[in-house]
Amino acid sequence: MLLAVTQGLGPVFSWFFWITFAAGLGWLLWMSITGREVERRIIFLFMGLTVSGAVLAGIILPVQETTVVRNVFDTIEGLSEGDRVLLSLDYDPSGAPELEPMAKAVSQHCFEKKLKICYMTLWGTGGAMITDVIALAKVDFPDLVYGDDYCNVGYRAGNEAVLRVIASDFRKTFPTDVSGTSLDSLSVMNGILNCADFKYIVAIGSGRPGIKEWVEYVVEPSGALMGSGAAAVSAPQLYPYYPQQMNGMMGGSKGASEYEKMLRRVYPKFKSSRAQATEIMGPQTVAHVFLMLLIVFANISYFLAKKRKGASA
Amino acid sequence: MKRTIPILITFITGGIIVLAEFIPPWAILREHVLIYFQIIAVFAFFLGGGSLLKINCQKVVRKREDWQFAIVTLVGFFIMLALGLFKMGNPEMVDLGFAADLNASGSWFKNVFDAVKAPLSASMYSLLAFFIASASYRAFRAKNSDATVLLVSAFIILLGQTFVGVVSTGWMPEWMSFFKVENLSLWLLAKANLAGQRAILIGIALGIISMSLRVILGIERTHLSGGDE
Amino acid sequence: MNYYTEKITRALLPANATALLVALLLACATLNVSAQESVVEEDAVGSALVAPVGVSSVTASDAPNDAGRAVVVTFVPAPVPQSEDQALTLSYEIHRALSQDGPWKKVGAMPSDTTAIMTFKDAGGRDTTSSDYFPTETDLYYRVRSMTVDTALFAESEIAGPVQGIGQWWNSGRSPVFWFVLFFTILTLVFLNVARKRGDSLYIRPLAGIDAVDEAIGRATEMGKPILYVLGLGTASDIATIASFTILGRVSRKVAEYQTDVIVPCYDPIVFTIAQETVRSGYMDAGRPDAYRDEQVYFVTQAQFAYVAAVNGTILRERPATNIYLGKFFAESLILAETGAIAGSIQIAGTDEIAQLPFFVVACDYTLIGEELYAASAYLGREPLLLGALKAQDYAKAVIVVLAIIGVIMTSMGYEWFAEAFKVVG
Amino acid sequence: MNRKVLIPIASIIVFIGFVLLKLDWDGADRTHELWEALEVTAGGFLTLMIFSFLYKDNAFYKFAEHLYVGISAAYWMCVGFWSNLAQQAIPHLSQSLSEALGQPFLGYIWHYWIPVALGLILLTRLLPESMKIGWISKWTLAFIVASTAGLFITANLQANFIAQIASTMSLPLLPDWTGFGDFLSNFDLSYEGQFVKMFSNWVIIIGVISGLVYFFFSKEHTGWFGRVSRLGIWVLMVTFGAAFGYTVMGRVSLLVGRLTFLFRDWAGVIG
Repeated sequence: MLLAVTQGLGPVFSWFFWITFAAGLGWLLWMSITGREVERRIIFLFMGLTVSGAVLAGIILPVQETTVVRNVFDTIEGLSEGDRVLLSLDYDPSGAPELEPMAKAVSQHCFEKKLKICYMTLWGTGGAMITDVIALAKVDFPDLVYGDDYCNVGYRAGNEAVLRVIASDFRKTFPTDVSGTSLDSLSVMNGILNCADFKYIVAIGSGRPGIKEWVEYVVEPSGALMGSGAAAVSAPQLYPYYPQQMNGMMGGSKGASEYEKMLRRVYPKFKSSRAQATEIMGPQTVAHVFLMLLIVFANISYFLAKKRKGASA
Repeated sequence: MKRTIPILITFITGGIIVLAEFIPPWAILREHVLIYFQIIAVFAFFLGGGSLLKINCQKVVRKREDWQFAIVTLVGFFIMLALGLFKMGNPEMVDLGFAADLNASGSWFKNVFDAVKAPLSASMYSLLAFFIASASYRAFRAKNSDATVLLVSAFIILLGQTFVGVVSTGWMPEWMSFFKVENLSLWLLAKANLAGQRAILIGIALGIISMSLRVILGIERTHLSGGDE
Repeated sequence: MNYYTEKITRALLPANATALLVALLLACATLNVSAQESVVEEDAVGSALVAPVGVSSVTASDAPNDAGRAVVVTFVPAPVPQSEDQALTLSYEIHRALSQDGPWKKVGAMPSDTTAIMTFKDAGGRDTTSSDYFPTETDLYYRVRSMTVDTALFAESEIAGPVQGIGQWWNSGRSPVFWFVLFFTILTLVFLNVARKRGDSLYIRPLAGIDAVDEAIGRATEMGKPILYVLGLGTASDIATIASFTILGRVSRKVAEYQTDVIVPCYDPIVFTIAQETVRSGYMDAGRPDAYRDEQVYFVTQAQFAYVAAVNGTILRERPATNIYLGKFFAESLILAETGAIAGSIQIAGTDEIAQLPFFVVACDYTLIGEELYAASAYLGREPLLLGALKAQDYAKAVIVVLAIIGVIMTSMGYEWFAEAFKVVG
Repeated sequence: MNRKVLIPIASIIVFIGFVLLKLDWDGADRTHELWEALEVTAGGFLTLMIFSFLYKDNAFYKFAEHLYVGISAAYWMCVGFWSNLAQQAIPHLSQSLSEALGQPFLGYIWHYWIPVALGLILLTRLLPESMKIGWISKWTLAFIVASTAGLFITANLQANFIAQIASTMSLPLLPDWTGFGDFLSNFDLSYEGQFVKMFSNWVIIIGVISGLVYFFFSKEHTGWFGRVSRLGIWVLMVTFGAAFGYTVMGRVSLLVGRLTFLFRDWAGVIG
């Protein structure tokens, strides 16, 4: 595994890096055992070095597929040509490393299946994210036609209020698309009166308003079918809604990398496309190992201190 | 009058929205109210921008601490406002005029967003990774039974995401695959976590319903206090 | 097609083209499309296929629980053609008319499927000028056309109707929600009355975090250091913030009694004015309005991380004896709690943002979990109003615990209708 | 010259230097290339400025943060103006204005003046407090609070209360039960096995109930009630542990994303 770091920086440097790093860890362990305080900036430095080292090494690890992600994939796989899908990108640049790969993979999948996508967002910053995702999807599908293959209705302020209105009347909130074209003249939106008219809704979001609000204000009142892509922070609290209120969920970069894997398994043509989430998983694993070490060290230190206290008392 | 009108507004608006859920012909009323809400939401942004302007101008004029940085804020604010309101450098302007997509790729508004706002907000959030490391080292200790349960559960989830965990329990035969770390962590998330989340969710939902009910009935008026009365 | 025509139109016209001209050109574009279709029709004349068998048992009925702008059409698809010269049905078009003789208007299409009874919901809006206008309380007739590859070759079904889209005054699918709203409202009102009569004698279990508040104020007095109260990032309409105001009022009264300081940095301008008023009246209630200074409650900024940096600065400079974080918190929760721990303050936190609770639990001394935050305001204030509401919440919880147990047993015994009764439709 | 002047000037020079390094005039579209170089360089610089906060609060961090605050506020105002005012309100209020903004006129609706009026009322908060008209903004506040409260009631009741009980109820205590003998002979601990399925359902049902018992406020937590509530706390702690572990993943992803940007796009160390 460590040898993988030879890529990019040269073997001498990487060996030097990892040996120094291991020595540092040893020092940290010693500090913990002897019960001395470690300043938090040193911990920060360790964290930075760990992740930097792993990023530079470009470690790629296999991911395991799970049912909760596969449900989203299978639903899209089961739709037929021309079906309409609503893709809501409710995040900002800070959530993009986790969520953009999902949005990209779902878009690629839909366009490959010749489904029509309507993009929208509940976040002011989402407009820029939509532009980015469409640009990414167009790399593989340069012939997409605006209005026939996809459309972008953009952003509306109002959080829950937006959702509650589009659940019963889409055009009331979005009479036109992002550049003032009436939805009646876009074939993507033909016959779409409310959210339930979309065959599938995929909400990709990192906070509030996000997936929870989609369930509360769209799925419940309109009975629409929804899947989601959640930032890792909010994924655990969405489990009560699965599978009754949303039929699948991609959680964090792990979920995104699973989706990327499924997409490449079924459609090998995407193997050449960059799998952004899978790239994240390697360094992430290394960081997890480091954090587990920290927790172990901290508890060793805690128990030794308790023992010493017990002995002196 | 200063007190009754807000309470009347609260009662009527809230009443319409709740009852419209059960009376289909009222749905149109609810939709209008919610569209109003959406339009007012924008004025809240203006209020935010206006407050920022006011405070920073005061800071500069009175030469308070860090007033130089207030100038940075003001310059950033006005540049972005000009780029956005006039859709400067927007390539779609040629075809569509002011109807062009504000975030069209290549527009200056989007470019500044990509160059300044995007890296700043992404970097700020990634600072949290460092703080998580420090919290794990400093606070994550098995002080009592509750803390121990929390610690073990977090540890299994972390372990389940790594090759270390997968390798260490890879030897287990199929009949006890429940104890494989990756399955265990999945189970913790999808079952045990679900139970706790659902309990919290139901509790919070009840609290919110109760408070909202009191707000609409005019029993709870905290939000209407403050300012000059 | 339409899009391109439109693009050209917009390029040709000055930037702010009038809507009328766009509409005109769109109409031309539509004509263009139909012209192309007719070409296909001519091509197909020579084919030897026969029309397929039409669908049968077409019914049309008013859609339930709506405002009368929808009709549900069902039909049984024809079996797969037996002879080779019969054309294959590819899709069904649903047509609607105001009389049996037409004119017919296409209102939708469905891909062919021979397996089941097919259902189509014809719904529309109330806007008479819109293309999806749906006339309510008017006789409507429906028919289904089975379409083949060849647009000229199709089969009509019999006509169903007349049917009217009628608005219902009650959404029966939502009845469970209504009964719960009613039940809960009555419960709340009843317990408000009980609480008013019995005063503050209603029992509320102690909340460790809130008991610690009084202790913390005492400690701050001894140390001669202030108390930091953070209301979080919520707006004035967030329930957690509203609950936090009540607690802030109580804390500031206590603080004024003990003659220490409370610092309240605010994130939202509206929350800021309310907080100011709350603290001021807290000092007033304690009989020390003179001790209140405007600098105690201040507006920082409405940017998450700038706000955190400022509060962090305050924590490290002032080293408050106690930090109280109650309200809505997001990603900043961890940074605040970490910094406070380093400054050696006692920390009491509470939020209903579930994702942030783990950080508070790990890094703070006391944490109010979700609903406990709302309960805390009742526990502290001991106002009959809040106590009554809390009691009502408890009863609602008791009811669902009992219902859940009954439901689980019923499901296990195979009576799934019980759990089904709680499903809300539409 | 003192440090206050020297450092900003030096920083600007270094910044321009980096932009020039990144710049590569080979295509025809020079504006685009300039923007690209600026974007990557500014992104790298600002990221490092923010990271400097980890060492301590400093002038670079403050610069980045203040810039962020200004840009953000203006960003929201522009986005809000073009999306909700220009596309939603104005097309129902004024034909000439909506045409000037490039939006189709959608028909005059008089009562759309109500939200505009309420919005303007909200802005009176910007006026100095001495003018004593802040009270009028409470009308708007009342409207906002009431509409969210109204939405909260039914949405929470339906999605987070009734639906949650219904989901819990639909879990059978004995899934795929075919008899005690079958259960014993097929007994194993595999992840897909019957026992684990049954165990999971029990955990969820007992977990939800005991968690709810913990949230009972008007009964003393002693005796059996106390023991159930104790179990409830443990369930909550498992939940928090899981959430903590998952959040770590999320935060690290963001850091990886940022570092990938620094190494790949900015420094060009990796391909």
